[in-house]
Amino acid sequence: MDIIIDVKNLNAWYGEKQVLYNVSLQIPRYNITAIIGPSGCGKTTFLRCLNRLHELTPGNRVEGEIYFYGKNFKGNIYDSKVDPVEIRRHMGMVFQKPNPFPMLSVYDNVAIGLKINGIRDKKKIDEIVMDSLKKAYLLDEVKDALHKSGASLSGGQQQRLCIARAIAYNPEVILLDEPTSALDPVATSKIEQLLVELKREYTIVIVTHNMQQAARIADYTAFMYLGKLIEFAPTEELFETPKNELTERYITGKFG
Amino acid sequence: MRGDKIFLYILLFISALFVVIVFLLGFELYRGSSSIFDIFGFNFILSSTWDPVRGVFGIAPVILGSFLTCFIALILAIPVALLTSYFISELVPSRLKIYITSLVELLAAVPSVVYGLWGILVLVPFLRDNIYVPLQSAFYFLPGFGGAITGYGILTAGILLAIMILPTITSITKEAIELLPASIKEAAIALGAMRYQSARIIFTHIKLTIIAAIMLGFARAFGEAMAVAMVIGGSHLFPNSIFATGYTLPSLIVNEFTEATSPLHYSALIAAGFVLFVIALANIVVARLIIYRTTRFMRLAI
Amino acid sequence: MRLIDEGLARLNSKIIRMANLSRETVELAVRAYLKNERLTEKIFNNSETLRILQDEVSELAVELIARYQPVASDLRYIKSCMEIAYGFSRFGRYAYDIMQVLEVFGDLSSCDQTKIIKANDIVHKMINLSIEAFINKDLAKAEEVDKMDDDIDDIYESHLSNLIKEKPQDLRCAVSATLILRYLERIADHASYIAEAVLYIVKGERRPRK
Amino acid sequence: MIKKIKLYNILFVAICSLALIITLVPLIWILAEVIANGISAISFSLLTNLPAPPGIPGGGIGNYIQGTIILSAVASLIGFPVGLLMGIFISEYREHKFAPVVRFFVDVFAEFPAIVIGIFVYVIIVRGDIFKLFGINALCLGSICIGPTGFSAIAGSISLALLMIPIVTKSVEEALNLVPTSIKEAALAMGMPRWRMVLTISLSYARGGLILSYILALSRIAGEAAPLLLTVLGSFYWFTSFYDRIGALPLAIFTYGLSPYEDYRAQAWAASLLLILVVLILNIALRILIERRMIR
Repeated sequence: MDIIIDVKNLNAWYGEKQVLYNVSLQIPRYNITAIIGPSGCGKTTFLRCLNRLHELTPGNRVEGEIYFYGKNFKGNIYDSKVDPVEIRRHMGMVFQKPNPFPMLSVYDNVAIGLKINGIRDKKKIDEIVMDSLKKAYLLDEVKDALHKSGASLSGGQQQRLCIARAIAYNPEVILLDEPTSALDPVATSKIEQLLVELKREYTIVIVTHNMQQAARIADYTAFMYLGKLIEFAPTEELFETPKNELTERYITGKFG
Repeated sequence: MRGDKIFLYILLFISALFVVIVFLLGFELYRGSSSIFDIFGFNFILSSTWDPVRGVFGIAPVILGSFLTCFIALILAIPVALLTSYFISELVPSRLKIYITSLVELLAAVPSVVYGLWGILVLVPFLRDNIYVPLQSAFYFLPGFGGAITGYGILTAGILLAIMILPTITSITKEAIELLPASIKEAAIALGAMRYQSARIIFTHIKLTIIAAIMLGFARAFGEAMAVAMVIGGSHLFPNSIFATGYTLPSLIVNEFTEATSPLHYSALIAAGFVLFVIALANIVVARLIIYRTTRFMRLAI
Repeated sequence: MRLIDEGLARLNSKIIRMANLSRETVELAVRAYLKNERLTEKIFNNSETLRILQDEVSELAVELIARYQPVASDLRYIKSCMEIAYGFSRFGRYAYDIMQVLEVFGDLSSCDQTKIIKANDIVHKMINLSIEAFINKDLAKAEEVDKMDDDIDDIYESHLSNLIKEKPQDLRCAVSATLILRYLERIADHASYIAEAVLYIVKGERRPRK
Repeated sequence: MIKKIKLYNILFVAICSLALIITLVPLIWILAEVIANGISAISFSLLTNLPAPPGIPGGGIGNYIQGTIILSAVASLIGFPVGLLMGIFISEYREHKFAPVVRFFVDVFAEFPAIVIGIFVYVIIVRGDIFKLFGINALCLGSICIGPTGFSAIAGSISLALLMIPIVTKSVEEALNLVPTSIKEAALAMGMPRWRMVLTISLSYARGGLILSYILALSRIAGEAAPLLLTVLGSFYWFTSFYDRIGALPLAIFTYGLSPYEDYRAQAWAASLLLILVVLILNIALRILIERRMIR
């Protein structure tokens, strides 16, 4: 198995409260890996550790190692010599609530990631923006509204804009934090299709509270509970024959 | 990484510079007035002689004048401000609220020299002819109602200051009432409290904030220079009647600064400024600490 | 109590009804052979009922899948119920086939019945064990069923090789016995599939097919 | 009994309304006087001419208008960036241990009497005690020397800038606090360094609030007279240099208001009208912007 992210003994704290306990996990390249679990199980924290976003909130702390085997970076992203800003450029992130920059146009929302990566050539920017919008299945819907505010789109369009924004600067991994929880079923299914399409070029890690979603799109699924990784397996295996009693009880809804 | 550090250092540098300037302000005011304190010591505060020609300086009547005007201003402003704030936050329909609030805020936005100009050209003659003269002819036999009536004076300054600090006290109190959890207001009404009773319950709940608002109002009145300078008349004597002219610390500085005759005279004015600074600072710091405490408490309560 | 549990309970009661009916039907068919009773109509009706029940189980299973997207043990249970229901409906079918043999060959009570009685004892046990294994999710009983399947296979195979070696005197008895043994062997196979399904429900494992 | 309580209630509401009326009467009175007296005095020549001695017609307040514009502009150039940076510090870096300290100092400094700040600037800049503190008379960098400025436009601008800083800081802080975390995280997650996130994303998201904070501070300093009296003293002439005295509308109102001459008083009303108009227009513009949600 071709591993792109190798998490080793990850512990994380939220202030004084420990939220991740010794999580070890290997994320395969060009696959969709879903992380499921009840709310508060640490799945979002785990995701935010992958691009070193968790530590940004004052008081938060992370221990452990995450090896990232990218094209331009190989090594432990928690090494003290590593600049977290650089790591984040290898990974795109899409959040629970669509959060396009409302003060920027649709076009600039996508272009801004290129600018921070030092791309100045107008023609090249234009090309990449259009390409990203197309990849995000959005171009047809917004090609007449490229210069309207990013906030003027519908919820589903906004989320696809966020995906376009995340893939524009060509990251290797896309992290998604419950990207469809604020969307209706039609918008949700569009995004799911999109993700399955995108895994040909990107490695996708998605946190979802919707198990069916994980079952539909993920190649591998991890179940977390109370800050621990309980089970990690190919999706069909996890959903048909889970090895762990907790997983079984959670996914069949026999919890609590 | 490096950019972040540089940026933070710039912010820290500017902020630290600001803090240093605040300290420098206190220090320089003290240094600028040190020659006065070297010569007169506490007599500067306790003595009532102010004679720039002979080089003798004492500001006891000025300090008294400052406190008197502020006292008058607070006596007049507090009840009006409290009732207004209650009226705005509880009785006015929400559609009108924004307009009335804007009007009250506009009152705070009028420059103080404009208050002064209105004071000297409108309020002074108005008070003299319509209030002071009838008042004196009715009570001329009582002590404190004698003396010449010019319309200028401590009472007029107090009235003008009352108008000027109304919006300060009103808006802080209003905010506190609005921050008060609905549960408390509803509890009062559920108890069957009538308007004036619920107002009392509300005011007891925010009494600390009201004290802070009053202190801030006091600080503002105490430091107000231009408007007071224009209507107080200017006198270094202890007031002998309610119509007497006088000085407050800021108005003394404003009136004499441009005409100061000697370095010592300047120092005396700076020293007056230092006294003003110390009193105002104490007030502001205490009021601020109260507001920090109460707003944190309020936010927690919600 | 989850919403799906009510559906699973309905599924379970249908399966149990099928289990009892199919066992009864097989017993009737064997009795008819041994005692030469004419029970064709009854067995035919039972077999039809079983087929209808199997359809109902399939429909209910698909409905539950569509409605609740079951996973893990729920999913395995529903999937297995469909297989098990098929097995029980096959029991009914083979019982009917045994009746058909009687219809064609007439009274067979004078033939040598020892082999069939022996095989029937085992099949009878297997059916009971597989039903119990399913109801109680009892892996030990399921394991037993699997072993007994080999015994039935042995009986059937030895019967066939005997048939070739020593020419039978009574062709009617020999052919009918072969057919009936064959049907019993099929029933045993399905009983062992049912036992296997129990293993899958409980552990998610499949035993490699022989 | 119930009747009595009802009566109290009505009485109380009546007293409350009366209080509001008492609060608003001075405002209306002042506005009425300023508008009535100001409009009758205002004319084109008044707005463009230099002052003339009392009794001589044709005198104007042009240099005061010019002075107020120059002082406010220079004060903004110094005060707004500083206030902005400090606002960024106490909002975006609120977890920094120094941030609450700065916030406290800003809160306290915002309430300082303006006259105190005037004295301070007089002492350190006009009189140049800051240089004496270091034992020098002037700070020279090559051929450019900065020494005690005397009463001057630059000293006045600095005092106004000092007044401006806490107002800007507080309202910038408030504006930046309204920037959603999700927006900031989106920027950080795409690999933006924090400083760049602050300068591009936060500031542009809060740009309405920033305009608001500037307008608020500007309308406050435009009418301030006390510190100017101690730092620029006023002038009857057009602006010449930053190291010279300069006129200003609030100063003109003060000196003219105290003068016994009718035409000077009329000019003071006209100057007041101008100031009030500026303040009013800025305030109304703000409210409209807020209402139209152009400012978040």
